[in-house]
Amino acid sequence: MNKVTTRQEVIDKFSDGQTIMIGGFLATGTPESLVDALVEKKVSDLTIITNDTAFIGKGTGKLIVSKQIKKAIVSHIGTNAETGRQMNAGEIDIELVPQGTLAERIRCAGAGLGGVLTPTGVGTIVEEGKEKIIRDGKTYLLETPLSADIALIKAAKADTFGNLVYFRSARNFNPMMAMAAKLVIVEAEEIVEVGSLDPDEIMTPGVLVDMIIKG
Amino acid sequence: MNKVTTRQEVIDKFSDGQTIMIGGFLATGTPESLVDALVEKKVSDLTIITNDTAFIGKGTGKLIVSKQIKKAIVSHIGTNAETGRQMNAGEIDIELVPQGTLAERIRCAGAGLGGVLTPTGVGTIVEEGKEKIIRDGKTYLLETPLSADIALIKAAKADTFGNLVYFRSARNFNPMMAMAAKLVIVEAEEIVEVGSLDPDEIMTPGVLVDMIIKG
Amino acid sequence: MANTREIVGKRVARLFKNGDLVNLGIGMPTAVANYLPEDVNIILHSENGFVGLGATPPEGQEQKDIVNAGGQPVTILPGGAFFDSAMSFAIIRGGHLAATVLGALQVDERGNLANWMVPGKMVPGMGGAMDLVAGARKVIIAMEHTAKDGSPKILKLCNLPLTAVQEVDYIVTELGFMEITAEGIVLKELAPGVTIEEIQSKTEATLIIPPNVETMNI
Amino acid sequence: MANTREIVGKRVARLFKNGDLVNLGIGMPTAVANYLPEDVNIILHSENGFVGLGATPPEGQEQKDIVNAGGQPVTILPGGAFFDSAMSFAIIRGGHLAATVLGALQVDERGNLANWMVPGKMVPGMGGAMDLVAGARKVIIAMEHTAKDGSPKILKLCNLPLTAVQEVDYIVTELGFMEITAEGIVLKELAPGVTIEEIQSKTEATLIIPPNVETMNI
Repeated sequence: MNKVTTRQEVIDKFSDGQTIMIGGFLATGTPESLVDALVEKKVSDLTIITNDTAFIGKGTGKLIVSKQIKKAIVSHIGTNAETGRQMNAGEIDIELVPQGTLAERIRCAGAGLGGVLTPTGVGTIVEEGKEKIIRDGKTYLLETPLSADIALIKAAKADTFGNLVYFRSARNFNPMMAMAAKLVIVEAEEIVEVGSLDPDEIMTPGVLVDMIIKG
Repeated sequence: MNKVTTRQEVIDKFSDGQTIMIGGFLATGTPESLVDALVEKKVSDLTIITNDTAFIGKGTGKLIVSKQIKKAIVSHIGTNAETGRQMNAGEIDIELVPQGTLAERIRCAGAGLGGVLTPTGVGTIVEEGKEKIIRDGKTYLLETPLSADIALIKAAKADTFGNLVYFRSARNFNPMMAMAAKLVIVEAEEIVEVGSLDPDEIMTPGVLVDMIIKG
Repeated sequence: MANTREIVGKRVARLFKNGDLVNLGIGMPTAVANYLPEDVNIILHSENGFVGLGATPPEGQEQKDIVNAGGQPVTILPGGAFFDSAMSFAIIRGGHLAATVLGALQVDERGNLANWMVPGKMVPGMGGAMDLVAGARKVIIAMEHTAKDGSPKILKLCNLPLTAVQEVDYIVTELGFMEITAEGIVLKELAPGVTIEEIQSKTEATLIIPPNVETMNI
Repeated sequence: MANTREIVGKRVARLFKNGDLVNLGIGMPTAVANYLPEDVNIILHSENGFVGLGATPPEGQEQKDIVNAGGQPVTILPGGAFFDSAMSFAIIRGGHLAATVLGALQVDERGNLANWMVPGKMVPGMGGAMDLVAGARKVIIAMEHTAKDGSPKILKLCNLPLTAVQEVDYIVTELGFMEITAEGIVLKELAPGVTIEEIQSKTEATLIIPPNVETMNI
């Protein structure tokens, strides 16, 4: 099973109103070619789930500038002034999620868990509307899964079956997102033959991946 | 910081009544030398948290035969007839936990989570005494963290700071347990210098590890 | 005539499509891998922490750290990957398995399954079975139609401790291929030479018999 | 006289013991790394996914995929390790960090912290701050004692949206070193040349003054 495909095949999967997870942390580990493909297709009313809105002109920030985002579920928007402007103008809906909670909520969806109890955010506005559960005298928030239609993943290496290796701090949210979406599309810096990766070095098993392009 | 130590230093850490996590799956990935050290010290009334009780004379099964275990929290005891005998004779307390739930409960402790919601075990005797939470029409059990005084970990390679690499299916529960105990003791097949492992190949960061012996 | 293992193995194998990720339980389910159609490659998941489970290695080539969930030496195929138990069960519970194939002590017309203990007799523990049955997209029971003493295993209601509630999708035995629906157990196919009367007589639950019960193509 | 960054950096640095795993926030907290005693090596955690954060690389030697949580090029020291965001925050929340050092907009005598938004003005998001403050074994606030307009930042009760409730352990400013206890904020040390009257006048909360307020050794 060779999952390497064309940019056009990928673009055909995008449509208005989708929920899309995008890997990366301030654009490090973000699949820039796949983001460019979203911009090119001009799909609108997207919900994105991603750590941050990066920078104007870089990473997920490009989608903010192009006004394709209806809602962003993120931990941080401070590095992209346009996100703040759109939020204050009521043009975009921003759901701020503590970064560790964001990682766990995505992991829950990928792992078939109905939620996790975290101490993070107790007593802050993050707890609004959430169930609080006290265990052994400690208060936790029940945080629920985040899943997506599509996950856009950046890998350093992919074999043609979709086994992935990430490099350095470009790993970040990519492994969790690769488990939490119906369709998982990978942009790999290098594509290698099946069997050339050691089975212990693989960070995301190919069974989770649907499509691969060279990035 | 060189964490490589002697077998005697390790043995000095064991005492009666401790809760001890032991890596491995039917003895694959179980630190046999560390288990032998527990047997040698003759500590008693231990609670062990481990996937299974392996075999008579192998892996965690040795601790069953030596009658050092008061309680075992495990997913499976079918391969060790002595465990079943002790359970039926009321000599040992066995808490059976579904394997995926066992992994998540250990992970919760290591990750500072107060629990997870899992669909596993709903409608079975596993749900007895547990809170049930319904989300989006699906029923989940609230499963709570499992932590330990000591975790006994088996690695293929460790550097002297405690960065670990596991080999093949010997990984299993070791990475989660290395996060969930107050004292983490590693038995490594090979000990290498700091800096000789690539920072991407490390599966358990040395910051989580306290002591290392050559196994 | 084909034996039970062959009949069950061949019929289960035809439930898969190319590329499916599947977990096969110990015993008869494992045999399914021997009967896959030539154009169908499935990928096997092993709950102790890998995908790409391969055949038993030749004697002398076993590696101590490459074993299946029963602890037996196996191999890993090119494209396979190892991971920890949390990831292994994230794959199971997260709906990433196309199917799990397991044996059963009892299965009932509601899709309930009992396969992990007999109180007072055998309490091996559930291992990964409860997660597999709760998490896989399809749950397929592959077993002998009746217990060794001839008593039915396909019941109106299980009376042994359950592994999961209403999760079973298909039952395949040496007598037939059945699908569990909201209405009950539908007999879809009969093994060659088996009559509706025979399979019903060995089944406690009342089978739903559609007009066109086909003969199993094995 | 030493500047604020040096005073705060030196005093915070003395809170660590050899081998501590520490996360340093952006800005003044980052400067702490420059003032560690010679016999104390701490290991820095970077919430984007690694431990063993090293110095800024020489110009031209930056690697695009080795950056800190602010997106700036850094290095990784021998013995460091990369991991994903779930692991990064498991380390944070799981109590594996000896300390986190962060700045504050406001901190109060109950140990509440506000450092992530000013409604209607600045809403950058909490990033990893809420997890860090909830999870680290010690929470150390390193900041200028007052806001730019001279108004106090150490309050009886924070009025900005909180980052966490009752999690702050220490406050270090250019005026002094304070510990937050169940009774309130205890003034432990004064910076050289600073009087009790001066620090209290710039603090809204009433400081608890023990008999022996030492002079900060910097």
